[in-house]
Amino acid sequence: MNARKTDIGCPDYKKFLPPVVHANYGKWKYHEVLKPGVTVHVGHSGDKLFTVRVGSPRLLSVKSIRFFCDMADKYCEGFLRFTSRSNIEMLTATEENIEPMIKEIEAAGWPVGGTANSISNIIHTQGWVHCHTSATDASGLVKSVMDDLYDDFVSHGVPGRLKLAVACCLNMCGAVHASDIAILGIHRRPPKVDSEALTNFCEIPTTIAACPTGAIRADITEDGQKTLKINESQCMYCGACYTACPKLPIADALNDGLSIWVGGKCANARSIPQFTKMVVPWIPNNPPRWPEVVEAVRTIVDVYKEHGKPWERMADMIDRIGWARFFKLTGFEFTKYHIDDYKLATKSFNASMHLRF
Amino acid sequence: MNARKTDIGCPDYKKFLPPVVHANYGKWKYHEVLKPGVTVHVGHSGDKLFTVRVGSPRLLSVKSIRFFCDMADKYCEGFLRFTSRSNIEMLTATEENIEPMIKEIEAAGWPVGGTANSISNIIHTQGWVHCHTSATDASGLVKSVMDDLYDDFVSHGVPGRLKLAVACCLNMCGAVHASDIAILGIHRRPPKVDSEALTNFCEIPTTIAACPTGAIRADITEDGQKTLKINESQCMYCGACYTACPKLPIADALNDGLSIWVGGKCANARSIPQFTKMVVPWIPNNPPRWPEVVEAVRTIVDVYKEHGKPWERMADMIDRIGWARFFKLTGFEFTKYHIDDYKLATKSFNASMHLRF
Amino acid sequence: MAESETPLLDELLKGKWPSFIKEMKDMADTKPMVRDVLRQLEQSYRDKKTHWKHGGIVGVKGYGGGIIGRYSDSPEKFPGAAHFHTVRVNQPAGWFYSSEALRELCDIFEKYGSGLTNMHGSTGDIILLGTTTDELEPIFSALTEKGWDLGGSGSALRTPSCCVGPARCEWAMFDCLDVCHELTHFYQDEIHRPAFPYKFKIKVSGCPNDCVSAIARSDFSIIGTWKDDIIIDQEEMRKYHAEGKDILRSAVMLCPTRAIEWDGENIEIDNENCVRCMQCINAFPKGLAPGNVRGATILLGSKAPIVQGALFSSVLIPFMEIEEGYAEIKDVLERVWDVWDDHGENKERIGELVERMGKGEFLEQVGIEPDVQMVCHPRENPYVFYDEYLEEED
Amino acid sequence: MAESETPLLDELLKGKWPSFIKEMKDMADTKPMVRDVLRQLEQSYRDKKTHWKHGGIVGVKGYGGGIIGRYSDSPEKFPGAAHFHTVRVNQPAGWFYSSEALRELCDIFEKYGSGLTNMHGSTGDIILLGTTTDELEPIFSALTEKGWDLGGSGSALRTPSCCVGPARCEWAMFDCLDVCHELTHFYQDEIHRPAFPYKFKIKVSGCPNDCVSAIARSDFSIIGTWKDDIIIDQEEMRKYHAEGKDILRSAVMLCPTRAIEWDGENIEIDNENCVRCMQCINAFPKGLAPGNVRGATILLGSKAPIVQGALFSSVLIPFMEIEEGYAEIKDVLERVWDVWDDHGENKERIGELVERMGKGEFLEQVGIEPDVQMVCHPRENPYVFYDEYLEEED
Ligand code: SRM
Ligand code: SRM
Ligand code: SRM
Ligand code: SRM
Ligand code: SF4
Ligand code: SF4
Ligand code: SF4
Ligand code: SF4
Ligand code: SF4
Ligand code: SF4
Ligand code: SF4
Ligand code: SF4
Repeated sequence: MNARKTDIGCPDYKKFLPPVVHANYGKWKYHEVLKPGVTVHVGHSGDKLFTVRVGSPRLLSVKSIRFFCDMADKYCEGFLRFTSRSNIEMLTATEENIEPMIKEIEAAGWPVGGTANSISNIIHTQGWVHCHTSATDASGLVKSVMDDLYDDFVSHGVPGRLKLAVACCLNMCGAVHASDIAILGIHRRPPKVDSEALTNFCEIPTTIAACPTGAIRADITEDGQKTLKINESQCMYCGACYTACPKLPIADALNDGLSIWVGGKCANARSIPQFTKMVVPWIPNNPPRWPEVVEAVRTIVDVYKEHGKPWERMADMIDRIGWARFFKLTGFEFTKYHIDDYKLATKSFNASMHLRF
Repeated sequence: MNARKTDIGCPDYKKFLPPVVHANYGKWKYHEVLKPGVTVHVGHSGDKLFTVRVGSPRLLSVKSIRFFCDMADKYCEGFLRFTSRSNIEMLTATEENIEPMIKEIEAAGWPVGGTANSISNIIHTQGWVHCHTSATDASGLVKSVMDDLYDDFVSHGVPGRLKLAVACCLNMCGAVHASDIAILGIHRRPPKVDSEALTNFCEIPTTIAACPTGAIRADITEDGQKTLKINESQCMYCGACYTACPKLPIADALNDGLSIWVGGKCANARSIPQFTKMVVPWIPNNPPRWPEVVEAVRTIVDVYKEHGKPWERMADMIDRIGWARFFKLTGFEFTKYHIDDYKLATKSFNASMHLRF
Repeated sequence: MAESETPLLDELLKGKWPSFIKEMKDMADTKPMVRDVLRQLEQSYRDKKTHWKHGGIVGVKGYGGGIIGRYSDSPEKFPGAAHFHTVRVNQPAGWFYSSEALRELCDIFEKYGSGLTNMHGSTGDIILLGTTTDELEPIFSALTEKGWDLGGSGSALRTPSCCVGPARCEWAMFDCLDVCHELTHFYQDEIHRPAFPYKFKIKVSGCPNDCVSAIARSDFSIIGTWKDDIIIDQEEMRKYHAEGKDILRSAVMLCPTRAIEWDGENIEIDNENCVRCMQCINAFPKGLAPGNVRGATILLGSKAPIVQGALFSSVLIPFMEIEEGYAEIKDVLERVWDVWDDHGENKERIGELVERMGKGEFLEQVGIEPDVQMVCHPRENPYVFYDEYLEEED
Repeated sequence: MAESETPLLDELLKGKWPSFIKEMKDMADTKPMVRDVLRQLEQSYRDKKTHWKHGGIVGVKGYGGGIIGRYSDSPEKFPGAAHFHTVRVNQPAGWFYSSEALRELCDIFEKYGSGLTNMHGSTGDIILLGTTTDELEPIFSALTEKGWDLGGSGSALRTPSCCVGPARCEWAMFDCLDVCHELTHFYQDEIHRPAFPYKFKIKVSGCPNDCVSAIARSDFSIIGTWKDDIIIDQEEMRKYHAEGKDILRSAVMLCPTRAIEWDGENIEIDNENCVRCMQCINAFPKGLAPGNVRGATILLGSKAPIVQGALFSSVLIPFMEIEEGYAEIKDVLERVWDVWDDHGENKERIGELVERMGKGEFLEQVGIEPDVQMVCHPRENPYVFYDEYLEEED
């Protein structure tokens, strides 16, 4: 091998820790949230680390990143970090820096918030910006929803933490399957079979095997070409066949759209982690601002604000008030599509007399 | 048709109701348990109905039944009933009759009890007394266990209701799948194939189809006869093939035995109905008195008595103290066989950080 | 019968609990068939193995069920046990009897069979434990003569059963005895002539305490509940309190949805969050009672584990008012049977069909509107099968 | 870039939340490729359809991953978007940066690509959103030059990630940054050269709050916990109480096992029943703290729903002390990989293998003793597959 470097791994995080972190590493005593977006962590030493959390669209140009580098240099001894929800965190040991820094950041159009009982940033994915299987655009949805929820990002107005996620297809790159509220792009029409030169692009047996419901079988076109046939009533639009074979396009402008989900969580606080549950099976794609989706999310947030008790996550609240009441309060319709009919469906049936009237 | 009567259905229950029941039918106000085995129901009218509950082996000779008829005639205006757990209930409106009746019944060797927080009768099945698929004897087990638990039948010494069941094979005729404590007869060796004249007794395709794990396939004997072959590693001894084909006997003295289960319930009080869970995978058959089984049940009852809180059923107690502690307290060993690997197994995995140390 | 013939079984004569061996021995003196059955049972206790064979098909004329055929695997050794068939006699609703009727039954059983019974079988029938093929028609005549009929077996409607309900319980939300009786009579043909894909059981409990385990042991479970508020008698609650009953630990803290508040003087219930579990009412029957708008929930599909795993029944109709004649129950029942007839496979219980078909689809087939109370929660996976999609021209 | 070219996208410049369109437009002036990507995106907004094609295989020499190939389906219309590959750069543990290092990254991204990023991708990588095939080798050289390397993609170990942990959190039970860093470095080959049946993710959270969603989004989840008693500072609890904090409603009543008592003066915890959920500690960080015997739980198998349904990780090792060098973690990890290698099918995640194989059997294969904490409850069905049975001669 030549001098070409490989397998060097990521840089050492220790290089990137601010001095106060170095000094108090592993020796923090407690924290307090001072106001929306601003927390202080206090070390056993008495040292304080102030964090200012800034909302981000996640898709950042180098221009914006450089802006935050400037802020870090000016107020944070040159250090900053990002959160697991793609927010930016400015870290400083100097209390006096907080207000001027916030002022400057806000003046540049960036929101400060996302801590404690606020609605933090939305975990999301590529969508039409970069992915080939997307049923919707993730970034556009996030922008539309966050514009509407902006006030809840910059204040502490929800009963507990409220975690949102968006994914643009059933692959659910991200957090959709375990979020308080999730928006999921779905296809809703079986793939079309583009028989032309299909065998050049796709392996027939692999594609057949890719379908979890066994909906695909081999076929012959009128002019004697090998092709595939999809039994449409067996298809639930997962797109697994399209991933295996590009000649089975599944995107369909009329039928692609969004589903809305609630009640997932990852934290173990109080209740164990929960999967998210489908509450609105389908809303058509309506770019650029998806008003129906924004409205549905708003409805859910409002119900949560009104009925959630302190510390309750969405799942905890619904567990207490019951799904029947949740559907009543949101006005969402309950249909046969809400009833699980996949592999573990039985476990979701109400096999009890616990009923609310 | 001739005068032969058919399809007359069961007799009218109204004929069999004591007068006080007729008078207060559907108009009871409340009840009280006066002492173990004796309850009073009070009507809105003020009328009282006293019930004396008597333990029964369920397998009753006409001689015993006639004895209870005598008692009914003497003390209960000629009426009595049986419970859903095969106990006998003597019904009287006359409070003074209670004590003499109890005295006479007890003198004849019958226990009075089984109400409220006692251990009631054990729901059970046929076993070697009458069934061809039994892996054990139900009645003998029940007798052995109830002899040991006798004091808990005639007193109110357990924290909540404690419902036991026995079944002699996986068909679970009765209540094993939803009982506080259950004893289940199991086979533990794949059926032997009795090739001789198998095709006279069994339909090969039906038998193959009967196996839920696909362990059976068609085969040919050395002398060219059609027969069946069982892939032993795929067999979990359900006996479904034996039900379809008597030439696949599954009973095996060395390997048949008992498993012990806990934590099932049907009532909706507090928690929803629960399936029973396996805690001892296998105890060999040890007739006539199955001391190891009696001991295991006793162990569980003792833990429940010591750790259960008022109203808690077994399931509720274990939910509170955790399975780890249950195994520790009982001393039962936890093995890989306790971990579900059937269709819905995933839902039984601990997918959380809720742990007790 | 000489003790020495059954030394192992004789061990089971000891101990305080009433002995089934004693019951059998009591009949053995007059019934040689019982003696042989005992000797065969002793053999089983020695061998640790049953000595009964697969049942053959036996029965009474015109009926496809009600008798379980049973034969010894060693008739040469135990000739009296060669045939030992079970006769299932349909019990009266609620298992109430007059001594007169019971005595008549005893006489019949003693005359035509072993004189041994199970009072009762797990499904609810009176069981005559043991008779021979020859005696089947005579016993059937004798039974019907006295007003008794057979219960179900095979791929038929099985004998319905119910809790004691309004006959002796303050919590019966409807007349479960009458429902049980009426369904038994209305569906005599379904009970006696197996025509279903597999067995089908009905059990009726007056309230969610479910004293006949309907939710666990019947394909079609009818269980009482109520819709309006729990009725509170504050005075009685204060009396309980004064008597030292712990309202906090027996109700407040055990309420699954924490819907109860008790301040030492008054109890308050958030009825919107009450899930009708019965706990507080069970604990304080004088102070609390189910509301006045009473009816039943219909649940579908419970069964033992063979072979896909045990199922509990799950909600099919969250609330139904129970009206005399029970037309609505019958209507639902028949619609369920129709779908089962059309789609059920051989030996597929209705709960298994719902699983295979999907509950949403099943509801559509059976003509019942989906209701969120039918599930614990909406689906957790995105795999929806839509009936149709939009096309360009739409 | 003329506004008129993207009227729909321009709608997304409005509103208070920072706009990704603004970010893109900011680069479009200097980067024609971004302009075409925007035009293509506008087209998608009009068509309600993606205009990206299946990715082809592109990469850098010697690596099997780290680059996601992406091509326009209309390169003639959007020539700048013809290639628009993603470069996944392995983030530093905990997503800490110096401004200096970030600026270096920015310079590289601007020089060799679109200048657009995701900070960060869902797996945790720094993502350079868009470059051409030609620029891949140059950008890789520039990155490694400055100390950066690529993250994972394909059937490889994916870039591990971790919560902020000991760097800024009082609840980190072990050094999750160091664990994350060490595993990343120790398994460089597994990250860069896909050799697994399918993707494999590791996430590390310092405590059960799980701020990186390890339990939901990683095949191998390492989550901190403690074994001994919760440390109580009664004085601080009384202060909270004095300040009007509701200890009853924020801890006592929310404790999942009701293990807490508070009498207005003292808090008492039944540690035997505490399930380490963190609620009480979260609510009262000054008064309550995790115990001193700290370590981690290893959980296995979470993933998104494709195609058997989503899985959470479930307990594999209930408690492990975390010792420098992390030999025990590595040992378990490698044993898991070995079993997966031997038994995993193509595109079968480890959680799916455990499901298919049975957890009991998997434990035996991987050499870990079964522990009751691995399950919510023992099996509910009687279908045990025994390894062996007794034979006459035994
Ligand atoms: C910065 C971050 C970790 C990181 O490495 O980046 C973080 C930091 C903290 N988390 Fe978190 N959590 C972070 C993502 C998460 C996630 C993952 C996610 O959001 O996708 C979870 C699990 C999500 C879930 O359950 O679905 C998470 C579940 C918690 C919880 C449990 C909440 C609950 O009640 O369910 C706590 C406890 C609490 O709220 O006091 C917590 C507490 C905290 C504390 C208070 C810990 C501490 O003492 O410093 C920090 C928050 C200050 C504040 O008020 O926001 N953190 N926290 C992440 C910030 C994301 C953001 O920008 O909003
Ligand atoms: C007689 C009987 C009904 C019948 O039609 O035969 C019956 C009668 C009563 N049951 Fe029951 N239950 C009867 C079987 C059941 C069953 C079924 C079973 O045992 O297999 C159950 C459900 C079992 C389960 O959950 O696995 C059952 C669950 C209850 C409950 C709920 C208990 C709980 O807390 O989980 C109550 C409420 C209570 O205990 O106050 C109850 C309450 C009652 C009351 C107090 C109702 C009343 O007001 O009269 C009656 C009992 C007096 C007493 O103290 O025993 N009954 N009860 C059954 C007696 C069986 C026996 O001989 O022991
Ligand atoms: C007699 C009785 C047990 C008892 O001692 O009480 C009984 C006895 C038999 N049952 Fe049962 N079952 C009896 C109640 C039950 C119950 C409980 C219930 O009805 O509440 C169940 C569980 C609930 C259910 O239906 O799932 C039950 C689930 C089974 C099964 C499993 C069915 C399933 O789908 O899981 C079988 C196997 C079969 O049908 O092939 C079965 C089969 C049998 C057979 C016919 C054996 C066979 O495979 O041919 C047994 C005949 C024994 C004999 O020689 O007398 N028996 N069987 C019960 C009927 C008495 C009566 O009519 O009152
Ligand atoms: C870039 C990223 C989304 C993002 O915007 O952040 C992403 C993007 C893709 N993911 Fe993902 N996944 C990304 C994190 C995830 C996550 C979340 C996580 O890692 O925490 C998941 C859910 C957790 C999991 O692993 O199950 C995830 C579950 C999937 C799946 C479903 C896998 C499964 O077994 O269920 C697929 C489908 C596949 O592998 O064929 C997939 C496939 C894909 C592909 C490669 C599409 C494909 O089928 O070829 C996407 C490329 C998009 C593009 O053009 O850039 N992606 N993917 C994330 C990686 C960035 C990074 O390295 O930091
Ligand atoms: S969720 Fe689907 S469409 Fe979105 S980035 Fe992931 S694979 Fe692509
Ligand atoms: S989309 Fe999914 S279900 Fe439909 S045919 Fe393709 S692989 Fe099968
Ligand atoms: S449980 Fe099995 S052995 Fe016992 S009676 Fe039922 S079918 Fe027969
Ligand atoms: S006993 Fe059950 S699992 Fe075993 S071969 Fe027979 S049918 Fe199959
Ligand atoms: S089920 Fe309800 S109504 Fe019927 S006996 Fe039991 S408690 Fe009474
Ligand atoms: S019936 Fe049950 S749920 Fe309703 S208030 Fe009483 S205890 Fe609570
Ligand atoms: S997971 Fe625990 S240790 Fe890590 S940041 Fe969150 S609260 Fe702190
Ligand atoms: S950590 Fe959770 S389980 Fe433990 S005492 Fe606190 S609230 Fe209860």
